[in-house]
Amino acid sequence: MTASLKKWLPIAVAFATGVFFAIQYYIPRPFTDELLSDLSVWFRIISAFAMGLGIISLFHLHYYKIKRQAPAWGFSIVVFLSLFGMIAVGLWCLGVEKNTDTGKMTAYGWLYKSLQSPLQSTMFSILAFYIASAAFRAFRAKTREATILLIAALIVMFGRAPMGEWLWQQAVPTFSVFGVTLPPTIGQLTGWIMKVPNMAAQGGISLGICLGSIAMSLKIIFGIERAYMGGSK
Amino acid sequence: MSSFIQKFTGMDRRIIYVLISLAVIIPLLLPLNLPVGVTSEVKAVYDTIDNLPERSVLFLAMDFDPASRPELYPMAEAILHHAFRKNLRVIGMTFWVTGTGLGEQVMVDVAKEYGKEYGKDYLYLGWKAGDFALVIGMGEKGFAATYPQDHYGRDTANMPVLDNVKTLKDIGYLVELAAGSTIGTWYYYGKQKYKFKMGGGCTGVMAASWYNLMKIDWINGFLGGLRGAAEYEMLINRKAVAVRGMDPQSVAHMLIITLIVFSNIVYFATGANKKIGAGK
Amino acid sequence: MTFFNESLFIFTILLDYNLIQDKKGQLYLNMNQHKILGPVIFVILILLASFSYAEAPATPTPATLVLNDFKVFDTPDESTGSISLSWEAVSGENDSLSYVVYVDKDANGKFDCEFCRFPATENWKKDKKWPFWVSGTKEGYHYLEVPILNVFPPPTQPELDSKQNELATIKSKIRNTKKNYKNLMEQKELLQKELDELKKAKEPDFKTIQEKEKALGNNSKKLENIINDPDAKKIVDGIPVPELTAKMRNLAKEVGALEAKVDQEKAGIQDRVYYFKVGTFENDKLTALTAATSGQAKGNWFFWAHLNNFVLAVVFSILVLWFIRHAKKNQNLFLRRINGLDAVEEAVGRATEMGRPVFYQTGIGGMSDISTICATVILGKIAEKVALYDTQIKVPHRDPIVMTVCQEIVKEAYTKVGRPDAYKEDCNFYVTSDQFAYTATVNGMMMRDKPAANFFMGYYMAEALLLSEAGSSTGAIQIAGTDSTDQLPFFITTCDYTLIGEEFYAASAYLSREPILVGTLKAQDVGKFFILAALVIGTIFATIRMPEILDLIKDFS
Amino acid sequence: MDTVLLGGWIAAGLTLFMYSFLYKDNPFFRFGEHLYLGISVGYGVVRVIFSNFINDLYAPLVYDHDFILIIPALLGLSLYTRYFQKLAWISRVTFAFIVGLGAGLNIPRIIDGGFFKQLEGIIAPVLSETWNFGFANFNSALIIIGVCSVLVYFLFSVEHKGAVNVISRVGIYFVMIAFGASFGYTVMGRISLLIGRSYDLIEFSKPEYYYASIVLLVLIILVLAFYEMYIKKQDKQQVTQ
Repeated sequence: MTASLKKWLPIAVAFATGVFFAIQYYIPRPFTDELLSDLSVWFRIISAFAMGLGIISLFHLHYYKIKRQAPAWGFSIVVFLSLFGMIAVGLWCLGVEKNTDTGKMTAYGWLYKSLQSPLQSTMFSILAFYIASAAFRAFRAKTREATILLIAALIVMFGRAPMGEWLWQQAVPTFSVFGVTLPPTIGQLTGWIMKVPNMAAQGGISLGICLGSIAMSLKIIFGIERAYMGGSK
Repeated sequence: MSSFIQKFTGMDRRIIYVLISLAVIIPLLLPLNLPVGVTSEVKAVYDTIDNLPERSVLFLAMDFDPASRPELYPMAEAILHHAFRKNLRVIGMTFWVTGTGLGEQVMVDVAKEYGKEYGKDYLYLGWKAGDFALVIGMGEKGFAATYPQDHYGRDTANMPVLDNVKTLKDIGYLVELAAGSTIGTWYYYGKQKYKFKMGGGCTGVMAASWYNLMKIDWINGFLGGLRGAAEYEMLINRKAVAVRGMDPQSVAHMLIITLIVFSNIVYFATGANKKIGAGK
Repeated sequence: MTFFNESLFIFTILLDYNLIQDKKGQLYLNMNQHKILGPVIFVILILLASFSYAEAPATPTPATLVLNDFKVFDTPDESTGSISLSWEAVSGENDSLSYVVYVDKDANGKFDCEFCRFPATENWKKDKKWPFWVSGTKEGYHYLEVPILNVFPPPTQPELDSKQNELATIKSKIRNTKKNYKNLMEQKELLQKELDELKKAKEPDFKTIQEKEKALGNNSKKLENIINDPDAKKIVDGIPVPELTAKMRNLAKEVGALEAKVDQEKAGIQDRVYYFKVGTFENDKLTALTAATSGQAKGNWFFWAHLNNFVLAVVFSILVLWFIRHAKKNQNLFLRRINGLDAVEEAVGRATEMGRPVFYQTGIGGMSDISTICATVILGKIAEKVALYDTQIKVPHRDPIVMTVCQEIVKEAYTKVGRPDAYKEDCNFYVTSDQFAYTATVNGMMMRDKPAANFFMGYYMAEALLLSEAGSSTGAIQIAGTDSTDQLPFFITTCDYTLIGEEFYAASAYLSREPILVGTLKAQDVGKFFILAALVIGTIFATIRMPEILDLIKDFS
Repeated sequence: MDTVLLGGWIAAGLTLFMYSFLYKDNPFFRFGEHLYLGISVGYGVVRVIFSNFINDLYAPLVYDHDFILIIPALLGLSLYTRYFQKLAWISRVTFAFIVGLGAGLNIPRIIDGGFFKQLEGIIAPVLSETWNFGFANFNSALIIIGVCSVLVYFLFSVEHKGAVNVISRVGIYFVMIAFGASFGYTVMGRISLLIGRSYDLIEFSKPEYYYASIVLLVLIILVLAFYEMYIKKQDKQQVTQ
């Protein structure tokens, strides 16, 4: 009895919630919309509880590093110090980042702003270096596909940079056929690539994704795909 | 010779990193002032704002965080300049808690320049938990009901900035500056139902797919990346951070293009393609 | 009147280029493009309008108005009590004519409640975004929606509103007073300090001082308000205020009762029959009036404009179920090769040879995102291979719920291949929810652990290139699969194999070769044929200018 | 030391720490990385406590007696049953709820917002009203051809040979153009980020910050150089041993 309950209850729950919230879209009743917005609160509460699991996992990992004195365990202490320091300061400031009357930042807000912001933006900006090195390595005309990739990338890069536009204007003479100026500017060419072939491929890929994602959703609702519950059988 | 080529094609990434940083920093210190052309999608946003009647409301959703600040902050700045010049009312808010301060900063800074009064000419709602439910709330019940208090904890109910503008249905234009997927929230829960006009701005990486959004009429135009911001700055004739950023952009682009072209020339000149060509 | 119409017609022919058809098929004059012609036409139109204005005879009593196809009906696709009116436009309408709509609860009532008045050029049915199966004929019909609750608001509503406000005030008092007080005190101190400094200066800036003093005055007024209120004072001092809480509870009860009452009233208002009369106004005089026509609002249970969506969902569900049934019978369905997935074996094998771990990432999404679910399913398949080859797998996470699910999945995978003893709980571990802190940590780990293989599955944002480029610099075999079209170019350039969009969704079926999963792939293929057909047929109808047919594949939300 | 100055030095320092990763993994980066990890988790915990637990759960429960919120609280708590072997299955109910919800919400919204919206954007007349074939028509025809061929590429149950192979090849070419173009388009955005950081670093190298960036840069380079020598020495010793 319990064995079958264990097996069927999750599947039944997935089916019921899935069908209900799919159908909700077709019911023009305000209470269903309200239900949806209430549910976002539910979600936040569940994820709040889940945060504990994350903390346990993190704690576990770094605690053992320190305990076993694994290589570079000192950095795990940095994690604990900054973690507990931040929590302590946050609690002390009652989770407020800024005093709304004075406009002054609290210690919690200050820590966040002066530590997290530069770290975050710097990590993000490393992309500038990586995109260059990825382009350098990957854009070789090895195959026909790679050549097409390379040419499209070169044209768009050229067209996006103001200097590219300017150079094109200087270097390429224009002439007029039936009142149409030819050749198009590099900016126009870039725009065309973005709006036509790019659009076509994006559209095709997106339609495929839509199909895949609907099929996946159906598989979940019908209980065909239940690997996410661990016991798939 | 062949050792040079090998060295070049297998060049240490770190050399590229150094070149890129030089390509950015040198033009920043010694500007070249290259011209910037304006694209139609940016012009569409500009025109919509430009044609709004005086005192109508521009709703500015600033859904970005410090990490995407370099691209989106100049957009917010440029759009606000334009809006305040046109004497529009502006309501700002954000879905990204980490961007709360940025949104406030840009609104207050630009408003100060034009002597605009808080509560009368502009309003900052700040961040609030609730995600799409907030959009539904603003569409159904209105701004004052969804945000009884603004970012500073002041009551929004009787603010003159909200005169005749109760819900999302009454706004003149909504501009969504997004570093993530919040445009979907605005569209599905907002525009689809309340039929306001929407435009936007996004990071460079998202721009490619935003062309698509424009085509399917989610937005009527958008600013793509720093370039979009620079174009907007050109349109409002106020050259600032974004336009200045175009010089290093050009140089870095040209550097990357040169590297790619050169590596391909080397690749073919040495017949490396024939050796590897048998592979995939 | 006819003269006016004819002249407009001639104008339309003359200015063919200026008349633009917008998406909804509505014609309008493109005044923007012709800065001179626009005003000229406008002036002429005004003149013509004023001619007809002068010609209109004054009628003392309204004549009976007979509108073609005048209908009063429940507004479709909503359930808040709204009634719709539609009628065919009277021939020869122009902007000197306006319509007026009266509503009454009684067929023989006075009809003195004017709902709205609008010029005959406004409120068209075709402006309403409706598919043809909801709207019927659209062209040339006026349309008006009457939200009954706006016309006859429930009598108890104001009382409810005021009680709700009161309740909100008390709630905010209980919850926020302490915080407000603290903030105000801080502000007071700050202002005081600033003032002192300003006054100390050699040349005091009197304007600023005045401002600061004013702010200080406001501040102390607010503080006084708090201190003078005994309840607030108690809250500030941390003394419990049971009276206030009790008051709040009572209020909450009252509000609840009132809400029920308002709901009841609303139901009463919405459910009854209403009568409408439409009149025409010319020269600010009521010229004609229809007979009273009745209508009643219904609470609808189906969104008819979403019918196409619903049909598609049902058809696709049936398709999927059918192919699954079919697949059970016919086990050998053909599947084309997907290179990236054939390489999984190679990647895991290499990791075993080199004695290095396999890194697997599930992307940025939460557990309710379909791509994350898909990524966790693929993880199960790869973990089986890892368990078989006796390699190590590491799965860093950004979402604790996804982590928990993945722990179950990996555990199950080890059990399935008969090696539950080799499973380590901490192979799935939480890093942080912050996008770039996660990236920094994982990049650091890649540099140190030098994984032999990296898998990037699920939805990614800017971190995609950061992770995959760092991974490629350590020389790992990299396989990516994502449905985020924005990031695909970066995976393509930095990874050895990339599953593009739908290939990523097909991965679990491909790897497991389970007939029922493969069956759904077949259903997806049939779906693609449907799309291809829709594209071709849609294009044909678009080309022969029959856009109504395209309603069938349009979004009407 | 005032907070602005301190903030400037910290920001400049951390920025350079993180950039040092581009050279190689090193103690500076590792310090920054671990600090960032701790700070971000700590920040998240505090946010969760105040906004999720207190605002969403505690306050409505205690002040408004909104007892329905006990259900998500129980669902949340049930996640912890996985630490007890016998009860572990209960957590699956929560997973099922979350996953089912996602799947259910997904279907109709994807059909309207993805499927229909895409089709709407793709389908356009391939001849003008006067039956001419203009540039705009050429573009819309090209888009339709592109979309169809990409879809053919994604066919899984049909062998890619003959006509199907040719069409799917065309599809792949479209995809490659799109990826190349998107890549090229993105470069600008990424460089912008670096420009943003550079502005800050330039700002922090001004006299009012006591040349923070420059001082720190030199320091970091020096320390890294010594560190490198130290490591090399150690390696040599290991080899000789």
